[in-house]
Amino acid sequence: MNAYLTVDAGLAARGVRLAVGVGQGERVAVMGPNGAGKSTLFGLCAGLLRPDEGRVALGGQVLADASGAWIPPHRRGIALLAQEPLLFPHLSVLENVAFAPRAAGAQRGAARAAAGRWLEEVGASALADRRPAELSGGQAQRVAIARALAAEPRVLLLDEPFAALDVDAAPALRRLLRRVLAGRTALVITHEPLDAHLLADRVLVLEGGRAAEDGSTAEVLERPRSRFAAGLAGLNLLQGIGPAAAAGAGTSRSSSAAASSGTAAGARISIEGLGEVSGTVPEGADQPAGGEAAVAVFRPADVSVFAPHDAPHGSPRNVWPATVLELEPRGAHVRVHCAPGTEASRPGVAGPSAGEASAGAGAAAPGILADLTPAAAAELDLVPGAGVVLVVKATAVSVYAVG
Amino acid sequence: MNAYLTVDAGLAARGVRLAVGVGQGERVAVMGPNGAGKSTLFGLCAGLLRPDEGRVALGGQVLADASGAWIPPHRRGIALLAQEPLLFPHLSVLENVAFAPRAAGAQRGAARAAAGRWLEEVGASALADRRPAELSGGQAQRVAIARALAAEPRVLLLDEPFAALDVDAAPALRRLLRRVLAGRTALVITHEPLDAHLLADRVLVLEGGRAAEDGSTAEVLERPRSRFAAGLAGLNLLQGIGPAAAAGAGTSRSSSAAASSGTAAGARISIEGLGEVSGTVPEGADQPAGGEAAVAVFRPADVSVFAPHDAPHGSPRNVWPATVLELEPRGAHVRVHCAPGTEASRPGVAGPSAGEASAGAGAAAPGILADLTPAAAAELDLVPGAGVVLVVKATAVSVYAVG
Amino acid sequence: TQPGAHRTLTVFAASSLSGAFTRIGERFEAANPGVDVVLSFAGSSDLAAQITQGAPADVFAAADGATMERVAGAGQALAPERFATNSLVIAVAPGNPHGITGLADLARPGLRVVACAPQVPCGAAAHRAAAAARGEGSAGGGGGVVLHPVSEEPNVTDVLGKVTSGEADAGLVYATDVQRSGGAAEAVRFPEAAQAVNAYPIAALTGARDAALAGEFVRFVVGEEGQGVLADAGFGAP
Amino acid sequence: MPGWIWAPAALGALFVVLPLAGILARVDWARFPSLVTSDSSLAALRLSLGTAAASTVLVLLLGVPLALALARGTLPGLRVLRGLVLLPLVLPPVVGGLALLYTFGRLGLVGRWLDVAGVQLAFTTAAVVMAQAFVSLPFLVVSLEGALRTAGGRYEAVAATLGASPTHAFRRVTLPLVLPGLASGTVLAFARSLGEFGATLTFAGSLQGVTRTLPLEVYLQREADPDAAVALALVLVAVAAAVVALAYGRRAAGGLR
Amino acid sequence: MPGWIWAPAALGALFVVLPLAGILARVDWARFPSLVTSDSSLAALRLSLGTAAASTVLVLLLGVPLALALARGTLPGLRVLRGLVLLPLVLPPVVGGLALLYTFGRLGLVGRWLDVAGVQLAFTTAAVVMAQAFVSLPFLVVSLEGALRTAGGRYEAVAATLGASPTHAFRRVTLPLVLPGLASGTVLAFARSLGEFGATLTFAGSLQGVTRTLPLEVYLQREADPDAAVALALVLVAVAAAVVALAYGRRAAGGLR
Ligand SMILES: Nc1ncnc2c1ncn2[C@@H]1O[C@H](COP(=O)(O)OP(=O)(O)OP(=O)(O)O)[C@@H](O)[C@H]1O
Ligand SMILES: Nc1ncnc2c1ncn2[C@@H]1O[C@H](COP(=O)(O)OP(=O)(O)OP(=O)(O)O)[C@@H](O)[C@H]1O
Ligand code: MOO
Ligand SMILES: [Mg+2]
Ligand SMILES: [Mg+2]
Repeated sequence: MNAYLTVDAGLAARGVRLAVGVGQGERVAVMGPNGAGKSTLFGLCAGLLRPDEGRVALGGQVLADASGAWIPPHRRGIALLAQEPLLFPHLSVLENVAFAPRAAGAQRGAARAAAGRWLEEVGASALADRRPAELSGGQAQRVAIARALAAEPRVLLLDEPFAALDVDAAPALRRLLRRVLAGRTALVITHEPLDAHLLADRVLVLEGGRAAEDGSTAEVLERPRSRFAAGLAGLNLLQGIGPAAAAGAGTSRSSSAAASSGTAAGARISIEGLGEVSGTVPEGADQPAGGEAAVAVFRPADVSVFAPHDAPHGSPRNVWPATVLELEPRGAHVRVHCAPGTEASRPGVAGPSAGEASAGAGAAAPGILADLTPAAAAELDLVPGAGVVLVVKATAVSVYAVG
Repeated sequence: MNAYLTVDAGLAARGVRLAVGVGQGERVAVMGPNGAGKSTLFGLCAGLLRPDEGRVALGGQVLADASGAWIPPHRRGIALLAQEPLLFPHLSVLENVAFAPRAAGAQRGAARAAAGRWLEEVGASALADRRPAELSGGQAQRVAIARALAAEPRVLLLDEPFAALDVDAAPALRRLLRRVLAGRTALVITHEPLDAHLLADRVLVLEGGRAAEDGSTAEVLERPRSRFAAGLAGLNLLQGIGPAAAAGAGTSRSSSAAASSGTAAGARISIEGLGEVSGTVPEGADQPAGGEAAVAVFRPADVSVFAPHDAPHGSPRNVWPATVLELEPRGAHVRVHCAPGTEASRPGVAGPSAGEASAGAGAAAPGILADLTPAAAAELDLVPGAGVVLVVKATAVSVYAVG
Repeated sequence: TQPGAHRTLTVFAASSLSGAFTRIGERFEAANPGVDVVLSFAGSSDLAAQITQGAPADVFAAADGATMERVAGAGQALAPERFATNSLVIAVAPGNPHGITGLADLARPGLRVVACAPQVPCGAAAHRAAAAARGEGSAGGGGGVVLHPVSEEPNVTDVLGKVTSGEADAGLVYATDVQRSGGAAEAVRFPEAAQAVNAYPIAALTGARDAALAGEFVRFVVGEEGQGVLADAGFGAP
Repeated sequence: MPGWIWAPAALGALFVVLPLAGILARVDWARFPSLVTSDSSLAALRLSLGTAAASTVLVLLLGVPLALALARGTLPGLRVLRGLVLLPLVLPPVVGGLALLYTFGRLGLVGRWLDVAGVQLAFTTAAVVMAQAFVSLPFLVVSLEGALRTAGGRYEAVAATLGASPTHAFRRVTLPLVLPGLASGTVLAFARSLGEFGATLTFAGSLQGVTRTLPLEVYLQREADPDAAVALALVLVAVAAAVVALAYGRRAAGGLR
Repeated sequence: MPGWIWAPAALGALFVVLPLAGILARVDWARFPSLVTSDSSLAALRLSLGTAAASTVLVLLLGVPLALALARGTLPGLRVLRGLVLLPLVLPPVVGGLALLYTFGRLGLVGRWLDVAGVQLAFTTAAVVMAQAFVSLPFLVVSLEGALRTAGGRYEAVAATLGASPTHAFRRVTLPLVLPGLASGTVLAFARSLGEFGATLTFAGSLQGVTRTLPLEVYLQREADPDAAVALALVLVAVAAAVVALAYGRRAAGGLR
């Protein structure tokens, strides 16, 4: 692997075992449910945790390995912005930001000047003389970002940098980070797909201490292969298998050449509980192969909801009876959580939909989301438990192999 | 005021002075930029801060006033879930949750049983025997929520309960909170309009230590009167004044009867830098009055973007030349940040748009957001600095008085 | 006092008396069945302070007259009697490696000498002895001994400690102290010591719970048996 | 931690450990068993352990509330009080004993009233406990107050909003949180009580089995029989070491959970 | 804080404050000025302040690294060492002095080599400083180690990822963070040095202006003139109170920022 930063290491005590490579100047968004091992990955890189298996390397130099090789944190050139701001409580805001330049040997005056510039960049100049205890949570995080940036590190690790920022302040910092991260090697832990889009070239999804998905941001968020990634991108994802007899232009994985011709190829996959689902194979994706894992992905806005008695019929549409689980107002629209099947056919449907069941995303029950206008929802008289019919045009459904 | 919880108090040291009433069983979302005084409001209610002006009362009983009246926190029946989980580090997760029942006098066994139930409700039963130090940030916050719920308080204060939760775990907790908050008196600090919709009947927006907006969730988020609230709801908001000669059906505030007839009345307001803006007065809102403050509100999705040379003309449309500041990918669409006016007429436009300028939302420069498909954006060859023409149909613009 | 009744006698004695009085106590108990002698040893002035503050003592045996006078002056001691004397010797390491034969040798340069501070009884005695060596206290009298101790200890025990630990080459202590050191130090006697004999007074206290018993103990100490024990311990006759 | 720290740290450790070795080197091992099992030695050991335990309990009863009041109270005079409470640390113990005598002795400030009530403290085992408590109280207060300040009031605030009365929060939150500080303060106080000499001698006297604790026995023996004194001192060190090891061992284990 | 805490807290405060009042009540105020300004008193005061300051510096130089090593180090023997370092607390000072004598004295373990090298410690002011440092070192180490443990390594970890070498992080982060613990440890050590008596007398002797510190002067005066002793003890208390007040005053102000 000719990656710049290589983590091929594990920490048995936390049930984490990862193999990840990051190229120089590449920015990676690290996503995944709570406890997936995101912070552990950062600890291994920064030198706050020692791997008990495998090794961590940067620019060809082994930083740590299980046999005892060890470069201490301060000589790694890897700055870590932790979930909590952890500003030094005894230093003023300006001195906090000047800390890294000072540590790097800058004179007091030069370090303070540099700190002043970084504070200005994060819009916190007015706070320069305050003590960390006098800052609100958001202000503190903003200063912590400036402090990490001031270290001008080889690799920058940001652990949920926006967690404590309000909707109003976050965009400005996103823009700042976008500017300063350009050309830098950086990893950003985030739960926000927007950050992945804006700040990263690549998305790494961790689940249960393992890398579950890894690819370009567009790929992972636009053509997710896991429910977790689909959930991040705000998409429905149904897992199934390719048809016994392929219905599309090709019959095997190698047929992706057909898809790349520019004409979307039609395909069907079969999904437990829903039967066959029709869709198109997006450009660059693999045609579902018979009997192999495939997914159907579509936007909630492309799902139409009808009362059971007047659902439209006829190809090329997917028509599924379903039960409403919950209505979730979302600004200008209402998101309807549905479980495929009718109430009668699914006794015991009480509430779980994607993500409810437990801490892990893997255990999520299959569910379909539909976005309606509030007016439409009111007209259909939707309430949890109501039976509906969901209709999705085949042209709105992407199907592809994920084997 | 016949409110259940009344805060009419100030804390000069933090520049906070609030007058807020909450009815029994009412759920209020508290929103506002960092440092607005949200946590300070909670501290005053919970009894962690003493007001130096005014008083705080609950159910007719004065909890605290500036002259020294004081009910200590533990006899207020007001539970506070802080931004940080602050789980007791020496107790197991189960014992943490059992803390409040024990404090209320329950037997050990009964308290543990209750704690077990609450843990189950938040989906954290598996963590019961762990120590707080062994939890990830998200897991800890989930347990903290269970612990606050287990106190079964008269008023529940939740300070950013979802701040540390991932997208996958948050919905389940939102649903839980929604269920348990129903019928309770609760205040929730959040930066997420979704939480306001789901968990609150009312939204209170704080800015600079003062209540800036206060109304039903629908009202505040669908007909915002401030840029901050509009930003929360994902809407554009332009501030202007009613026309010298009213163009609509009525000429004064009392004419809102005309609007309530069900037919949306047309109206124009004048906005500095944009001239006259046409729109309709939504049901229940006030007709803009001549010379008085009014706003124009519209969805970014309703803004069409054209190259300068081929913009459509003709009523009833608003047509504004503008300069692109930034492109922000957002899942399925691209959000374009624009500043009205052309590059030539606005020298020095460097990057600021809503929210960038500084910590406060009030200082935001006027900007217009437009949502496009990635394809449309690519076709228009939009880059920061490009000149464009923005077009919004009058029927998509709500105008109303905010005097 | 009924025979056979259990009686307790509390005796406060200067710490230099601890060996001798422990034995005297045992003998007194043997001679008076049913009597329990409890001994408290400390520096004389500690004991005096304790007694004037109301300590429940029956008998006080001090190492010098001044402390006894403090107790008597407070009206708490009945007719103090001298019961022993103690004279100064030069304590040196076993085998006398520096060959010290008299007080004059202590002025030798390079020799590390310790003594008691002049404020305490043994220091006062040392001063008297040194003055005697210079010629009966006459100022500037023909060149006798001027001591330059490297340390002036507040307690004779500390003087002896410096000698037995080897820190000091010689120290001025009481004969009984060397005797009790069990061979850790050796005594060099010198004639001027006769000018600085220290007298030990004993008295029954007015606060005694059993005045008769206290008086009996005092008589026992000054009596034949007590004097015998004291002589064995190296004390001189009163 | 910078690596060079080890050099001065080792020097510091040597400075403490070497003198202990110095004592060990002087012990007359042949006579050791008989020296330390003599009647008077055993009586002194028993008395020392009993009084040190009692004074530690007294110190906990008075010191924990005092530390809490100093750390959390807001009365104006507290800063002066905090200074005063430290003073027994600086007083030579003999002066401390005199102070106790002038106060609780039969003729003392308080003692004269106690005497009227028929209570006599000086020269009883109770006096030993008081002397030990007087010198060890500051140890507990200082350790605990520091722990209370660092633990901060945030967890107590959370407990209050969960409905815990101050007493409940104190027992279930504050005390467990400062347990390391409390444990080390208790060990220090016990150790200091065990080694207390000057104040005991002055205030309580030196009566075998009643007030003559191990350090007093060592002092007494030192004149007559230095070997015995050294042997007894070693016993004192060993008992102290055992207590310290026990307390620290448990604390370290607690810290791992 | 529960309200009932004030009752035992007040009792605890009284227990310490009353004996101090007991001393005050005994001072002969008419003679006080002449008693405390005598040559010997002033010499003792000067010597005490000088040696206590010097021993505090020595304790800082040795104790700070030692506390750091104990709090952050991971060597297997550290737990034993932690216990050993506490031992001087439990030793009666006279025994501590003996231990120093057996180690650094002319015939001691280390002293015999020093003697060969021409270095003699006994009866010098340096010996006073050593005796004071020996008894006060544990005070600093215990306070500081506690503070280091509660401060935890999280800020040091952040400093490291910002490129700070362990030494830089130690100076700029660790030390400032534990400043309250360091300050109170330093005050304790200074106060303990100021009050040190038994070890000084045993190891260093008692010569005016060279080794006779204020506590030794008090002890000596007590034999001859108890009034003078009480007056001097009061001076000792006043000096200690001033130091403690100064240190605590600054600390409280620092805590407010
Ligand atoms: N200090 C710790 N000691 C032991 N186990 C830990 C510790 N911190 C986390 N863990 C465990 O290690 C696993 C990975 O945790 P990690 O903190 O890396 O997750 P994360 O992805 O960062 O989660 P979050 O989104 O909640 O921050 C989890 O099972 C967690 O319970
Ligand atoms: N402990 C404190 N001492 C002094 N001032 C404080 C303290 N905490 C907050 N402030 C100040 O009080 C004001 C209100 O802060 P508050 O914490 O209530 O804001 P907030 O709305 O909760 O912000 P955030 O969203 O960042 O949590 C801010 O100006 C802040 O700087
Ligand atoms: O016996 Mo004394 O009073 O210590 O010299
Ligand atoms: Mg994490
Ligand atoms: Mg807040």
